[in-house]
Amino acid sequence: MTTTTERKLTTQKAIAEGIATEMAEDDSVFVMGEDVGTYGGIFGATEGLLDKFGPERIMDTPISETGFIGAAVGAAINGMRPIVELMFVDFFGVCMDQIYNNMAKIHYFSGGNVKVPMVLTTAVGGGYSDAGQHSQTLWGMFAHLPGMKVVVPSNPYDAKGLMIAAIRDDNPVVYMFHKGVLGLGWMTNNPRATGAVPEGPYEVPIGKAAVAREGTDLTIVTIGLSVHKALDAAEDLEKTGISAEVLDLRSLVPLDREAIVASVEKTHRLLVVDEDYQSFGMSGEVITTAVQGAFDYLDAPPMRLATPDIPIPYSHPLETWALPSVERITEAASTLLVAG
Amino acid sequence: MTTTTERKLTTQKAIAEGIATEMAEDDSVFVMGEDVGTYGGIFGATEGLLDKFGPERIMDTPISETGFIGAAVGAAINGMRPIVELMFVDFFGVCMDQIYNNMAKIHYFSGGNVKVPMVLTTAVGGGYSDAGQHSQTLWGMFAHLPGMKVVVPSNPYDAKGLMIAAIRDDNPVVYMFHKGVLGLGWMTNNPRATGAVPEGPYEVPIGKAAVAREGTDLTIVTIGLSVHKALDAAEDLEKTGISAEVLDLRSLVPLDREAIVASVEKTHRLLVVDEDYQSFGMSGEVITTAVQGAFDYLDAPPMRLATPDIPIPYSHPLETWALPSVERITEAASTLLVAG
Amino acid sequence: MDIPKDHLVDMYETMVKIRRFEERIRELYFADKLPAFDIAAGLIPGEMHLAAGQEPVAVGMRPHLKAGDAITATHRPHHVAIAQGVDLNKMAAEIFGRETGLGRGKGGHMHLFSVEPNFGCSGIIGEGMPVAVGAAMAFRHKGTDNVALSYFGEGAANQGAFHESLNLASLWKLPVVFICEDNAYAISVPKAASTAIPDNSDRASAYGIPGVLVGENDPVAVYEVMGEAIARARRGDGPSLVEIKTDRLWGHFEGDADAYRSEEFKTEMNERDPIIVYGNRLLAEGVLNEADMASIQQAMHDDVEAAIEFAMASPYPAPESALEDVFAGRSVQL
Amino acid sequence: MDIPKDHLVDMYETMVKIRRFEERIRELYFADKLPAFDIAAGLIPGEMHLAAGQEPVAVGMRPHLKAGDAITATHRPHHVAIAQGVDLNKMAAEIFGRETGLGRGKGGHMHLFSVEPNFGCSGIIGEGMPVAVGAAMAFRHKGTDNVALSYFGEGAANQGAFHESLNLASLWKLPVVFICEDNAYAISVPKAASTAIPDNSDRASAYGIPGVLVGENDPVAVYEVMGEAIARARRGDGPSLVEIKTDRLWGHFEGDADAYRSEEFKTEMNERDPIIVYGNRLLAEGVLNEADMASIQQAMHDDVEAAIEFAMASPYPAPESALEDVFAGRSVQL
Ligand SMILES: Cc1ncc(C[n+]2csc(CCOP(=O)(O)OP(=O)(O)O)c2C)c(N)n1
Ligand SMILES: Cc1ncc(C[n+]2csc(CCOP(=O)(O)OP(=O)(O)O)c2C)c(N)n1
Ligand SMILES: [Mg+2]
Ligand SMILES: [Mg+2]
Repeated sequence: MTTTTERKLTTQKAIAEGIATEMAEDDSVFVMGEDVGTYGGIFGATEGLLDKFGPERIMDTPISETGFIGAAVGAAINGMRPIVELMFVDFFGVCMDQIYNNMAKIHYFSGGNVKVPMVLTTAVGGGYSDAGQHSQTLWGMFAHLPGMKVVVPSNPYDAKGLMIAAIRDDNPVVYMFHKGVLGLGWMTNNPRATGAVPEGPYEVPIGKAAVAREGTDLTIVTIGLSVHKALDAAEDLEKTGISAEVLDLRSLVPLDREAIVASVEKTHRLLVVDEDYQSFGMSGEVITTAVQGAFDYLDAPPMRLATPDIPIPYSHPLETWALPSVERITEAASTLLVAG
Repeated sequence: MTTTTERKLTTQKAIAEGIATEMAEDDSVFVMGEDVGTYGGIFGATEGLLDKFGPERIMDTPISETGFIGAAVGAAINGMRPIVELMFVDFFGVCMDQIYNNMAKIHYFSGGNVKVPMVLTTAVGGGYSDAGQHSQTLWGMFAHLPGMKVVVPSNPYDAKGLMIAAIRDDNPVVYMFHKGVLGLGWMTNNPRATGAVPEGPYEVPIGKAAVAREGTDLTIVTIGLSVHKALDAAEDLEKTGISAEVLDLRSLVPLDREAIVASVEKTHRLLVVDEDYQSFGMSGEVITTAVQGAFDYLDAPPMRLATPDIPIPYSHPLETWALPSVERITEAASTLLVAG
Repeated sequence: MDIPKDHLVDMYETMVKIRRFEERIRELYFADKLPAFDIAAGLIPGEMHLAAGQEPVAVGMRPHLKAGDAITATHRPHHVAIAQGVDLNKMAAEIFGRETGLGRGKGGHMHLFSVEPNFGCSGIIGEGMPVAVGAAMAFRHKGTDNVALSYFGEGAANQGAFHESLNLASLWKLPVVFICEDNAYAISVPKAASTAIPDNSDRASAYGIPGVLVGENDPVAVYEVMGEAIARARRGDGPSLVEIKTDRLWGHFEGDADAYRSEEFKTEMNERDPIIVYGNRLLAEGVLNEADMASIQQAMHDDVEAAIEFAMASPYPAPESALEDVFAGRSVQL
Repeated sequence: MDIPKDHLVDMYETMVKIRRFEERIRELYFADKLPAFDIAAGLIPGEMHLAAGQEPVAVGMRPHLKAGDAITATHRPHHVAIAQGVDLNKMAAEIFGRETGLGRGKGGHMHLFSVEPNFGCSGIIGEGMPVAVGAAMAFRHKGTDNVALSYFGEGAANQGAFHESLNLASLWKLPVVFICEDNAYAISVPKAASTAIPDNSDRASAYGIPGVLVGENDPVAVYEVMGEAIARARRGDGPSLVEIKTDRLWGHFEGDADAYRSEEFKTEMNERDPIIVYGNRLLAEGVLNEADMASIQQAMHDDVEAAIEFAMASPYPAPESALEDVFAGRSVQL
């Protein structure tokens, strides 16, 4: 990725800047959610916005997700472009009807006459012992249900560009930020959580994967925080002479199937790393895409390393064991290299 | 499947009979839901039960799914074995938190100390122009989320046996009945919607697929109403000399991966038919299972025929075109046979 | 209250139009499903929720509306849509699943969406309530004096969305009127088996907003109460909750045996059919004479017939168009 | 009201125990996270919601409970769990993520489950409210006179689950007491920015049940009101809603800069620390003397210390045990 400036931001600040950029341009953009005002968002995604835009456009809400996400839908179909925050994706269960049955389907039901331009932001991911109701990613589930785009930035540059693209999109976009890539002061962070971000507006197109690292021996397809784990694993693998390509999907809907197939055609081996639950989700979809698009190129059955089908456990050793790790990725990649 | 009696029931009556059988045996079983009493359930799953067991055990509820499904969880952890009906699976969005975050996780959070023995029944499926909020199957989504078993009977015998197994199971079981297999008087029905059902109690084990038809040239893996479409397609295929094996998964959690792999090892070709949305769901999971378990046996890339990633459309020609059909299955199978 | 004559007549006309429309839908719904009823078959397959008897609830607000006002309705939406002036041809075409329908045949009778007038409905209980709150937020942001009306059944008043929506609307003093159509039943479940207190209008106090009960199924009573509630919202004084006692004359959906309501109940209910009662009153008060009524009848029947004909003459959508309109600007790739 | 002395003392002891427990958790929470706070690090990683200041809400019901009564609490559960008598060792061990914990380390501080006493809590706002309704249904079915208590914050009173649960409990006249802990804030959002009326207890009228406001953060006031509400439920007269004004002395979670509350507010709040106020009252009324208080202090500190030691001496669960306990009777297969 070429950057036009050396100014560096954390992913969290890049998200807030993306929102601010569009709010300054477009009066119809506003933000709603729990603790998005004075607090600036529990994960800082709306930091500084209340001061810039005031309480009419940065609105703290009661703990009424069905109410305020549904209200965002109503505002969107009446000419606004709301950004609405679901504090943790894990809370989707109290408000999913408004998301999947209403926000995501009105455009279709109306035969294209009614647009629902809104962004649903939400924090995803585990790794810090927040247990089973605050650590999920659930992107496979959102991607399974039609009518909403689903984006998951892994770095500051993409975070700002995808946010701007999401706000400008005429469709509902679910924007999932992984807590582990935000560069928060109070969490262990990958060094890549801070990076160069241009000052002005720019878009990262929704639906295009990025080759986060080129390689020739196998392809690791992943998303979110696991991109960084895969990159770290790729560095380790390089030491043993294995050249891993890392594909950062960046969005699940639309899914960049061409990029998956192209990479597998090149490397002949596929490992999918997914922090979401293993079964009936992203890992199966990516493998199916590769198998159907590059069957004759595969030298070994594709592998996957995902969170097993268990609630995310609280205790540190349990959670660490359950979530994908650099070591496990390295191990899986090494196994894959000799398989087939 | 051998049957010990010639008495025939529709699937709908078999479900109600399964519930009645266990209620007569076990005082702790009771039923809650909208219109389950006087009305007998919108799809007849509780027909006749109010008269047999009275309003204390067959309870009509307000339209408060979070309230009464959550109440079922509370009753279950306090010694009851509730059966609770979510009228259409499409309504999950107003109450999913109680289902996936509470019902499905309490046993885990408690380290196994607290059991949640309950059955969540729900109607699934389309094909009768009930449009995008009343026609979904969504089983892929339920199966993606850990902690609940997911069963989907396709015929009267399984319906009763799986219901009894579900009620006796110490875990939460989501019991999805497809409207099209119920044998309702007011819907077009497959002749197999009526079949022999033993009078007494019996269990169909949860987690075992059934070979609905043996074959040698390809395997069609499917579930619910599509089992019947696949069987009809297999009859058509037989006329052109193609021998299709049809595997009725019967449950998605646990998923009978051995049965999938065994069948593909035998036939070398796999077609997955799924009425749920295509991407990030059952079809990808089954294909991944086959690819990982029987890679060297596959003569061609596995195919899938699923509902595309669109809301279920209302208009008859649109819906008919979108859902899997006998013709499409036949066509896909024929294509698969010459591929590879 | 002194009600302009044209308002009285307009409400009557609209009631007649609604009833005629639903009678015709009902006829055609069953036309090719009998003798063996099959929900999936015929000119109009699928569920069909008709509102015969609930016309007063819909027409009473009609004279108070202005362009741009938003309405969200329920699974039983026709009466409200017609009262707001949704294009009858396109609405009929949608119900018949045609390309010329409001949603190109994708939505159907529970999913009617119109931009002008600003109407939407849904198949999920309570789903439209937060949407009305959001429409009102948009009006506030844009500085218009439009209002949003949210219709819901008495059964919906026990769904969480009711609570969250009323609290939000009051907290933010938004121009919303919440209208509970109390037809005493949610499918087979009577109100006493679903609601802990007799009148939902009393729940307004939990949100610090006015709650008004309209005890009769009468367009004039609704007109008066809605006039005040809408005016209040329009002048920036915040939301209200209105509950109207009404009657669902037919089954919950067409094909419903309606065995959960006694024959006496149904007979009594039919005897107080609001169109007959209101028509008699207009005659008695000299607002209309028999000839006026006959010509209204004729005109409304003609409008409905034209819409039905338009719908039935319209083509079905091309099957592959199922893939269009998922996202603005692109089809889903298979 | 004439309150038995042992109840007065028991409540005081329990308050001291709760506070001590939370002070120790707090110390150990930060012990190995400083100077650079990292939520994922240390002896107790993850979010930590402590209830210092809210002890009266928890202990006031304690003397009225009997074996088998069920309680559902929130993300801020320790005070209530301790007041109900949940095993302190196992609770501490769970918070430290150990094999000997209530949930073998799988649940953590927001997911404490105990069978005897009958306690549960959760990380989702409002999630426990329907569960309490269901517990009460089970008691009714089994013919016991047990009651279910449901704790929730004032922020939770705007979640749909509140509405549905209260309606159900009233409709079915179930033995439930709903207890709103009004600490005036939901994270950073003050009650006035979330709730359309001043007192949630007034919302009881929307369900036809008694609503009682306890205006002081005082265990005796809570004791009296809870005594009546629990007795009412136990004798089969149905649910009540109780709202108690209380104080959260510390941040929403540990590490919260708490910048949304003014320094004056926080100073005032700390000056009315309920343990100090109640302790002074017991001294003044001669219920306890200084020596009693010192020995209570010591005894409670010892209990807490023993629990913390038990927890810290307990082993971590084996990593692969993550796969156990998903389903009764089997591990998940990888
Ligand atoms: C969340 C949800 N639960 C249940 C249903 C099924 N359902 C459709 S209409 C209906 C009854 C609605 O009653 P009411 O709100 O009184 O409206 P009415 O049908 O009487 O007009 C029910 C239970 C639904 N559509 N959505
Ligand atoms: C459904 C849901 N929405 C949001 C949250 C995030 N959250 C956790 S605690 C909290 C504030 C709760 O406030 P209140 O109910 O007053 O309880 P308190 O924290 O004051 O004890 C919020 C918003 C959540 N856990 N669940
Ligand atoms: Mg009704
Ligand atoms: Mg609070």
